[in-house]
Amino acid sequence: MAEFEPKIVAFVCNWCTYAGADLTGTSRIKYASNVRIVRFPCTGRIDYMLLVKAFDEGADGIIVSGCHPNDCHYTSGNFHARRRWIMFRSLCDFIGIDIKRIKFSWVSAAEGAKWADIVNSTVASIRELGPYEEYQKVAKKPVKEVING
Amino acid sequence: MKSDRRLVRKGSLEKLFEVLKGDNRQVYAPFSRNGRTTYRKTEKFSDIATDYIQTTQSSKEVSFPRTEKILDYSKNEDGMSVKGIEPDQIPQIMLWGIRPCDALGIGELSSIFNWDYKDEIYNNRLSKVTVLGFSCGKADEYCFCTSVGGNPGNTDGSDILFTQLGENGDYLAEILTEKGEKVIALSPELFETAGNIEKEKFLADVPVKFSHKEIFGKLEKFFESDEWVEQSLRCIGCGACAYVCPTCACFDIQDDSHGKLGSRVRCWDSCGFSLFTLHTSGHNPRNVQSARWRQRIMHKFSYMPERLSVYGCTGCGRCSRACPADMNILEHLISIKEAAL
Amino acid sequence: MTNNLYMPYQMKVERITYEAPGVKTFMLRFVNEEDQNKFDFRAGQFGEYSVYGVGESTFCIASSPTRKGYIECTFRQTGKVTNALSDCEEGSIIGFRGPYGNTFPLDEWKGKSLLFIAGGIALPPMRCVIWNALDLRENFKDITIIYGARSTKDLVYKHELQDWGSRPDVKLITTVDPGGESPDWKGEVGFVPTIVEKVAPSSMDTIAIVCGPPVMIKYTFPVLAKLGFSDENIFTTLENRMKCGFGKCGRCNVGKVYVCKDGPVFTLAQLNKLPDEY
Amino acid sequence: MDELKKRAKELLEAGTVKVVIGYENGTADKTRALFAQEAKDADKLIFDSRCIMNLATYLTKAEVKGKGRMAITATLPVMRAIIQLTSEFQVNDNNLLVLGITPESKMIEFKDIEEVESFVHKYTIEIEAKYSEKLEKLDKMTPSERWSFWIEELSPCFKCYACRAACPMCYCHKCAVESNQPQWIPVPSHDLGNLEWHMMRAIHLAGRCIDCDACYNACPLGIPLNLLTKRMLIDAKEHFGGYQPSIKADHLMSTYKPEDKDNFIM
Repeated sequence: MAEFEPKIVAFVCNWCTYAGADLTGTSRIKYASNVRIVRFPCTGRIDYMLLVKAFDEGADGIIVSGCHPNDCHYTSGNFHARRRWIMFRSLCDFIGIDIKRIKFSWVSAAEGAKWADIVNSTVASIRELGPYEEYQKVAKKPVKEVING
Repeated sequence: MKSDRRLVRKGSLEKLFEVLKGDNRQVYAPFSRNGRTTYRKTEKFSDIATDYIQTTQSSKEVSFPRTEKILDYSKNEDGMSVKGIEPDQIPQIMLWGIRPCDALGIGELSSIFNWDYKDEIYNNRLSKVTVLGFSCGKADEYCFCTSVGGNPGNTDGSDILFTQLGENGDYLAEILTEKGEKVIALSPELFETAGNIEKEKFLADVPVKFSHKEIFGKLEKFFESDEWVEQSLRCIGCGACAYVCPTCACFDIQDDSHGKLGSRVRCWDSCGFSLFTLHTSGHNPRNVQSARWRQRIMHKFSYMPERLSVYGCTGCGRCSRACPADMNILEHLISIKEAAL
Repeated sequence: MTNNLYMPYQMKVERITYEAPGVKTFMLRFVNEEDQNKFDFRAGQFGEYSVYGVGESTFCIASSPTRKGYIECTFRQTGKVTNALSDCEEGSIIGFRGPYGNTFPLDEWKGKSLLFIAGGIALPPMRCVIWNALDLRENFKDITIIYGARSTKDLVYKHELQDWGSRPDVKLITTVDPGGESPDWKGEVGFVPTIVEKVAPSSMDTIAIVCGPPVMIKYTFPVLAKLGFSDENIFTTLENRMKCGFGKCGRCNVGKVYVCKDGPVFTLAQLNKLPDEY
Repeated sequence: MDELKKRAKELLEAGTVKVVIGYENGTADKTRALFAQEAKDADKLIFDSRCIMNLATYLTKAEVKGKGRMAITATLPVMRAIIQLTSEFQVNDNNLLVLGITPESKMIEFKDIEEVESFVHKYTIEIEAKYSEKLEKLDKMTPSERWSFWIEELSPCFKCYACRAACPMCYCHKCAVESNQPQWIPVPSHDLGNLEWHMMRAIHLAGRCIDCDACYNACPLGIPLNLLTKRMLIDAKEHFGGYQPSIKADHLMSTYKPEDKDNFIM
């Protein structure tokens, strides 16, 4: 059987992490190809539901990344985002979603190497956790035949 | 068919349950959890709830599940492949412990699914259900089956109706249909011959609160009444009443997609929701709660009797028990009956 | 299952016509010939069009039953499903189930004059009847079409309007709301009810078929009454929200009537008996 | 509560308010909302320990609001809800007279919303012991166990949205669960649809929930969904120093502090 290749969705901000990831490429730093990057104007725009949707659609892990504190292009978007992440992480943990599968990071436009590290370490840790079958079992079995309750 | 009357010992019920379970059959029975009683697939006789006047949720899900696949689709290189559900995917169900009002509700629900087009998905499910009704020895202030054509020992809709002969007593079993006879055939020794038993004296007393004429006749002229506004002020517009109702059949059709695969499903909806009738243009024919509440009552007590010759209500009282705002349907019907025109 | 009411026919989008901003017409052909052979409908009926994975949406069949082998639908991009439909390309497969609902009684209208009054995106349900009548032109006396839209660019079926306008056996009056005219606009300017009043078509032996936004309908009915049309001779179609299309899901229930079963075609006389919930 | 009845009667007779929202005896042993619009209706007003429905949910209901100036019988949770709704511009305090009921079951009539606020601020929101125990028990479970717990607990949910309807903070005309472009949450009631609906609701109530348990009390199936909002409440306390509805202070989730917890971010 082929080795499990984790599917990672990264939600990143346009101004820092996306540029950082770009730098990773132009610096010719190699990193795991398991990540699909979704670019947002700001981490403040990343709705919780997007992360949940990523799991629905088969993600094994998620990275959310944006500008370092005080670096936000819109002054405070990342601060607001951080506050929401705190609550969201706690809710996920309480519901039983494995929060080891959701990584948060600050990656600036200059930190191409850090981006590669973050992706590599996330892929490694998700690889260890294995596919997120628990979530998939619920997501892919949407229709209960006959009644439940 | 003239009913066959038998006696089932109290101690034999568990044996009967065990027999029913086998052979590609599922038993759905009342189950208590978090202080509420619902129907679900039951494996152990001891799991069956007994201490209830009426279950919180009706048993309509055996033929009209809250969420039901109507087709599967998959997108592939050649285009699209679409498959409907097959009748053999539907299990045989022994529906254990429903009240006569729920059994009556089966006919009412069926009339909606068959009044014009025949809904084969519904009919297929129902054809695989055997209804084991239990008469009511107790009733509460929410019950009004006798006002809408039922009664605590009504046999309509049941394949076998059990009536317990006093507290802790044995059961009179009235075998009413061929499906019922098939149950007997599974374990004939559990069904002894019954003597001359008068079941009426073991039944709960449910006084009649209104007549057909008093409600149906009144509603015909009641559409414009202010009473609807007053009654519905308290209503918070949730769908609890519709979802616990044995005869509410409003539904939605939704697509549930996962990448290239997915299903189209039919799922419950309620006329009480503010978005139920909302047009895409923004126009909403029933844009206030009073209009939606009126629709609920009119549909059940005026439109259905006229179009389908049945009520859309069995008097089970569930909607009133479940309502978070204590909208009591019986109370409202009585005030309609008493209201001046 | 042999008789799954919810199972759509598979349809291939054969041609897409851009009608107006956000409005497209799809010409649909049955993927299975068998389906096509057994399919039959009458003017006024509707269907449920679906994009798999997105959902179903209700609109009328806009082509005439006299034109066999295909159906057409015209829709405006407004909601989830119409947006997804709009993304379809020629060759895409979509679902269609129907036909549902009652029909315009064209047989009973034999020998009479027909007056069509439509506004905006409500021309499609009427287009079906118009073509049906034109294809059986000898059955009817005068045919008059009054069609209005907000602006010249919102007029749908522009080519067909030209076609109808140039026919000697059709009287076509097009109008746009004040301010909606372009410099080269040759039609009328004014709201539909006003234009109807101005044109003053005869009610003698004439059936009026009115389709449009609620406010247009509301102001057109009194004008027709003034012109001498009886309530029984005024027809319209209701456009309630629907899901199933066959009288089960409860959405289009208005009083004792299910619009999807007893409608969508109603005479004004019938509408007058319904509560105002449409 | 003769005092309440008397005052309600006065208010209605004088025309100071058009409607008094309070409790009356309902069916069986239940109580329910009363909308007294005439002085004689005020006789039906009651107050006792059974009056647990959060009446503030009616303050945003168009049909009730449309009656004109309102007075409301307000227990502590109702007052909290009023403060929160006022701060979210959902209640016009000029249009509202609060007849407060203290935890000692005494009536106080408040002059204005500021008075209500200072009264509310005398009490902190405390999680009841029976719930803390349940929460602790859940905290001790592994994530997988908690997952199974919630999937199982939420499985009876048939999405009647009684929780939403009963919640004073859920006043949106179109809820996120109903928005379909994009379709955030599956409409049908199944494991995924139920899970996402309740997660979404909990997170949208983070920093807004006033812990009145209206959602739980309304649930026809008795699902302990208030545990979710309680968890949010505890976390808000732990991370942001507690939560108290307030007319002027920033909303917990629409503000930030530069020193907010950062240790989970790489």
